[in-house]
Amino acid sequence: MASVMVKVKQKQIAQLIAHGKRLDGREPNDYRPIKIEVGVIEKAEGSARVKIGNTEVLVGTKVDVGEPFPDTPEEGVLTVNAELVPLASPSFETGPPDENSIELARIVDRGIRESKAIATEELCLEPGKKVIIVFIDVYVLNHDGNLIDASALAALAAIMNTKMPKYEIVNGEVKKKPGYIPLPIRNYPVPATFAKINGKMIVDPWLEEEQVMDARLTMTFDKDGNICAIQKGGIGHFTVQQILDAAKIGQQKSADIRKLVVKE
Amino acid sequence: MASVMVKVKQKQIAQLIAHGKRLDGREPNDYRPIKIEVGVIEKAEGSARVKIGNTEVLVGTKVDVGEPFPDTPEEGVLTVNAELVPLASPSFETGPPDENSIELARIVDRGIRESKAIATEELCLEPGKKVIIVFIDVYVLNHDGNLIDASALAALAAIMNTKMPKYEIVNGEVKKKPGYIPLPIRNYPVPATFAKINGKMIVDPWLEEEQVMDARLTMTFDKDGNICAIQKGGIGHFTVQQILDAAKIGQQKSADIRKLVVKE
Amino acid sequence: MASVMVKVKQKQIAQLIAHGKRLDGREPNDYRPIKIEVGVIEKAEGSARVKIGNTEVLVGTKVDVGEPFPDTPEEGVLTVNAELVPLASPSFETGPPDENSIELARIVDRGIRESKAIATEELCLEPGKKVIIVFIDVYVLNHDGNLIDASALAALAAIMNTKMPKYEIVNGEVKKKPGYIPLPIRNYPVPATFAKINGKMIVDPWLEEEQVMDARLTMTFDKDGNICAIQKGGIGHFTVQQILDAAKIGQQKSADIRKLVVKE
Amino acid sequence: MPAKAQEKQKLIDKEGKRIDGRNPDELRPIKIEVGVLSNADGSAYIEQGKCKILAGVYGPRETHPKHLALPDRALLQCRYHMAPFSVEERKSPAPSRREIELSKVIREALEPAVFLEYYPRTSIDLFIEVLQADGGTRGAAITMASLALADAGIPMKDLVVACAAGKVEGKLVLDLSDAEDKLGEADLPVAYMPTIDAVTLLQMDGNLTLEEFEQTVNMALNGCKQIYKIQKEALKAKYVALKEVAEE
Amino acid sequence: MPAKAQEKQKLIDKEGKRIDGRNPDELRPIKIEVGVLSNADGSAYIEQGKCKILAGVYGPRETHPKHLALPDRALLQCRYHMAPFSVEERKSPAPSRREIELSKVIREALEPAVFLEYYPRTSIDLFIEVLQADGGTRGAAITMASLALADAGIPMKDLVVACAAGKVEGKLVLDLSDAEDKLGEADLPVAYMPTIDAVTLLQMDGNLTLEEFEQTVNMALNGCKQIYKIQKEALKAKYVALKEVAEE
Amino acid sequence: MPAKAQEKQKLIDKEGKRIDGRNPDELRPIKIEVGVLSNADGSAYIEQGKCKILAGVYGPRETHPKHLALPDRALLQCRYHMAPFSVEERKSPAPSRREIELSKVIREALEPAVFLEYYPRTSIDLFIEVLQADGGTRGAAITMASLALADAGIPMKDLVVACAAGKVEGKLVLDLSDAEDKLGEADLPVAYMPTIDAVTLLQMDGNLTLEEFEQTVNMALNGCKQIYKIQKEALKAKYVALKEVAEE
Repeated sequence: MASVMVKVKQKQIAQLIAHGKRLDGREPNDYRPIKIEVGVIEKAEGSARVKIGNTEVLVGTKVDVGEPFPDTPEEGVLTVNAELVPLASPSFETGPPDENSIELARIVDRGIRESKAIATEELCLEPGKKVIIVFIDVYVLNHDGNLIDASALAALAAIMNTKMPKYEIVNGEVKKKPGYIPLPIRNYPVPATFAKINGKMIVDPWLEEEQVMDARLTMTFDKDGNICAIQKGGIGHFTVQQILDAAKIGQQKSADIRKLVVKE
Repeated sequence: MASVMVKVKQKQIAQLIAHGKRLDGREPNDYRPIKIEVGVIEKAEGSARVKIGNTEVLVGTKVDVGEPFPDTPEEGVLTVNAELVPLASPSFETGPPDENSIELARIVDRGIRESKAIATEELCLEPGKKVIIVFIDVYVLNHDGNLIDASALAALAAIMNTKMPKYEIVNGEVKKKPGYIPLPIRNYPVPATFAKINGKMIVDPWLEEEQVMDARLTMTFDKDGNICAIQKGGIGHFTVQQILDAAKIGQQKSADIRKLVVKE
Repeated sequence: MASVMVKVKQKQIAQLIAHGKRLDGREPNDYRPIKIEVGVIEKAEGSARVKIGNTEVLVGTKVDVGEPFPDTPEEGVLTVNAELVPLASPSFETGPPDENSIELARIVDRGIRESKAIATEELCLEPGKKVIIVFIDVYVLNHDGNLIDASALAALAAIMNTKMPKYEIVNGEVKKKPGYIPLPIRNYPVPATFAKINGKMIVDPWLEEEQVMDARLTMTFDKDGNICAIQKGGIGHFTVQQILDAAKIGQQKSADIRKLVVKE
Repeated sequence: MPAKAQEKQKLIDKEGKRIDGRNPDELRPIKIEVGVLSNADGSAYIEQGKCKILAGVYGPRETHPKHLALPDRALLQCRYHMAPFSVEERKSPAPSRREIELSKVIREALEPAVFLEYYPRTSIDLFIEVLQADGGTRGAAITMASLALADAGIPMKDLVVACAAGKVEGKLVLDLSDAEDKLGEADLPVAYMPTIDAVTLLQMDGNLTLEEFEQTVNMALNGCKQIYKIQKEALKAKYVALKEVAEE
Repeated sequence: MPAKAQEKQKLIDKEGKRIDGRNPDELRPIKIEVGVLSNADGSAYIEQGKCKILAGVYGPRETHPKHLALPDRALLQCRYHMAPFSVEERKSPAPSRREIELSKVIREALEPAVFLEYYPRTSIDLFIEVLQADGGTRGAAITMASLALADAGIPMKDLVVACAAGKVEGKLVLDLSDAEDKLGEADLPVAYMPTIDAVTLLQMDGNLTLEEFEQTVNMALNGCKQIYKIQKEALKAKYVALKEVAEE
Repeated sequence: MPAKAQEKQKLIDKEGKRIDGRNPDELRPIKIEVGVLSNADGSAYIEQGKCKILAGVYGPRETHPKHLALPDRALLQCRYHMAPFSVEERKSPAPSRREIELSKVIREALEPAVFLEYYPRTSIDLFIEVLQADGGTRGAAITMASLALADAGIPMKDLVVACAAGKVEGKLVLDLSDAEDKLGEADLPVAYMPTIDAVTLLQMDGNLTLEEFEQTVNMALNGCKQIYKIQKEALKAKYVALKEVAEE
């Protein structure tokens, strides 16, 4: 019975979208309400909780000192990890990260890395030996669709909220000096995610829409409106025109959302 | 059929205990015979085999040099690991440690650590850099109930039996000097474990009793009769009075058993 | 139906072998055609692809610098790993190495190690601290029987093909100098593998023969015709005489095959 | 920080006040919310001192994997898990031995309260996420988790409430903070069902005489009774809110 | 190598030629073979620049483990895996996060082409082994994997072909090599079914204006169309060879 | 210890005696007990030199997981495992590659002896625990494990007995100790069923001419025959003891 009701609802969602309407009353290019709180975890160096509708993501950052990668000896290290914790959805399971959480982490990582949001070259303490490592942990608390945008937004807000200790090298050993400084932030990447349902494109799909979508497209834009990362997902396809149209709409959406985080 | 016989036996155990009797003829506060042998594994730095009735546990210790924990830079490291090897019981499986072996290891660890049985501050070779690590490996060879007491007793006997190399630091490198010295032992923690069956408390449950018990309570006492660690287990509960009574009985039992290990 | 046909074929193989014949027309002591190509992976320090009939194995080597084992502080490190990648056979699965791939890697390792094929004492850069590590990765691409001989032969060809950087120690740090030198190769171990089917011994079993064999025997011979490693496999047994006979035949087969790799 | 430096810090001042200003028998501020997640069948959130913990309950639902299903009652599963950013040094997301032990003792603290026999062959899955850790996470987790179970409509004999007491610089104190737990002489967490005098969790680390032990247990039970009131209010608040929504 | 030293290396010379001598819109040499493994139901091998990649397909076959089987269509499984010796620094055989992500996006690039509904409850298992890595492995892998699927007799709407374009030293270029990928400003791989105008994979790393983005997508699609011809020839070659064998 | 220092140590003295005083063809002292564990269906314990090894057998019992069950015979499973404290440097409890290989070859050494076809669909599980390792653990393990199988009442064609021989400082010797195994020139373990002339395990590390090989195999077989007597006595002792208990 449940499954019949689900199918009826799914058909309804698809039919509405064919007419440019959505089950929750939104227009195709409308986001759900977005709420951002920062500094919610005092023990983290930075943190932010983002809600997009009922989707809720908490991001915490930790700062530590470690070794650089051999091919970038003068740059700090950025590590993004995502956990789809099982209280967030009946479909999430315990265990090591699956392909969905790994893909989510890598999309968030790519937006920050490719836009050069964190000036990693300022996080070197001793070239080839000691650099600052920034851990960005994405914790999904409630899954109601569009985890990518919520996670990337929370990650951006969390790194902007991050304060790191002042370090110095004394006789080859790393010491903390008194006081904290903000992470050096140079760019503000914000993604916009589209779903294709019944041949039409909508932004910010919620869970019920994700369950009927053919394919998903996330484009991340930097503060100048340039594209810095893209990820297509899902088992359907897009036409070339749909992609080019999405880029234009995404650029605008991303600019609107960026204003919620970056106050001028 | 087997299962019916099991149920009959379980009922019998529970009924006897209601009358202050036990299937194997013991009084509620009697332990099974305890047998302790030390030095049974020559390649280990220390070892002991303990039998409580048919329950048999072998503990071996190894001593090595490594790094201290960052928050205790001037103390040696104590590591307790327990393996419920599958020859010991049809219910034990191969694979990484499960919650039962982890709990067992942590109870043994807690007794030794909280009573300060090993003077870890004497195991520092170079503050923050090199300390002595003591590995205590609990190997359960036959499971006939009350693994906690058998394991903790074997661990105590094994650390008392442990001889460690003499180390010195020469030009920043650790060298072994000739000869061995005993581990610095300062206390002698001994647990007493209770089972609650049919509303009554008994000590040292054997396997058949564990299979019908509601809950388990382990109290570890140090050489002065003070409590240094407690662990409740099982899906039942205790009344407050049962706990306070158990503490008094446990203190006495623990003192009696300690005499088997600590000869004065 | 398939299973019935398989059984008919298996019976046929066994009956033919009882009469000294094989389903593919070979004599009991004939190998299938062997084809060896080296240098097939430019990014590897050495590589070789070996085909024995339809069995195909690719071996690549990588050279790196690391720490020696504590008990051989003046010797380089040799590491052999084998992957039965799932495109090679419907019976291979993804996941960590199973007992078959571990056994395969250890047989290949043993032949190279026990014959002292690589002069590991020439791979020491700084005793106890820095030595050269040689990784030999066996990649099985198509499984049509006798993986051991194909893998060991490919490994031998690959180490003979390996060029390693020239290293030097400057102020305690390892530096690469310009140019490459060959790995120091001192011996040429080549195995010969037998299968026992229906009481008879054959060499180089192909897949259909492996599926009916009782037991497997691999003997590895060095360049002087001495035995340097043996491994019996399978759930059957050999008589003592079968083993002694196999040693004589294996010595000859191994010498013949060695000529395909070691050109004089 | 080396042990020596730490010893200089006084945890209890001359007036008997603790470093956070509390009296020895005073709880940390507690804030509980019930029904905070939209997907879980039941959920709750607690802040106790700096502890911030969230729990979600799914079930009774089909047991997965099936062979774990019990013929005569529901399977209660519990995962206690800490966010990587919840502690000073980043914690690896893989479950630590401590988390595995706590998952077990928390499950065993809650199991005596739940009428599992009502739902044979099903599974009730409790997920506890520590977003920020402080002293007493296991107690706060139990207090809050029993509300999440209630919020999921799981019938229970009583709410389970938990609280620790312990010894710090020779004084018995209630509801230890992180510093008191680490530097103090004993920490004794208790979980309790007040209406049926049932202790469902009891652990201890440290050193107590038999007499001190009895006093500490009683102090912890007093803490439990205070928190029990807060628990009930939080549950009531949720249903009052629901009622208001329904009547609007 | 530190970033500064790298910047000195010019990737595009004054005549607009790339370091390997190619023009901006020129593909690397491509060699494809179909049906190269005797055990797999379908297989293919590609060399594109220094990329050397092999794929095998098993299926449709029984799904293992069974509970993964889908009632209405085949389960397409894909593992993208790199040999330890395929890259400069030896890669551990355990799957990396990158390999797990690529397995997913490659599967999602191929899935739109396959008539999975023809084989309910079965599994089609695609194993991609990168024997040597260079820029553009995911594209080469998709191009070749769709041939391995065809070789296994799996019915498809169209072959899927893939190619990347990107930006290097301010110039848009086709089919990036390793150095161009690492040191360039953008890399944009596209997978495409030419006969039905379907983009089935789209990713990007780097920085492009909206205008550049459109040009880069079109350049990549042009690359796809060229490779599509090579794909079809490789498939034809296999079946001509088979026919010759049959007629001998 | 560096190789050079080791070479100075003479393993065989002028009189042809080995470092532990044995003659070249002399076994280490062997002590075997059968039926030492109360839970296992069969068990045995061996001390051979410094080797101390314990085995337990469970079965024939239900196969777990079920899909491993074989329709026409029992599944023989074997785990060879070393205690962390059994060797000089503490061994991690996780199974090493060596332990996985030995589990396989030991199983294949015992399997030819067991009438597995009597117990289709069941599992016979053999657990070998090395409490202290010395040279020749695999041989001692097989010798003792076949007694544990017999103690469990599993019907067998013959007991399997195992022993190694090898070459040390140019001399052929029987039953190598740890030092002889590590510093010698060859180690050749053999497992054997004497009454049916069946070699069920054969491995070798080192360097032997064909002539030496034949001599070493024969020396190992002689060792096997001696140990076979000890095996039978140990089995008899168990049943005499049982008989005495029964008659008391």
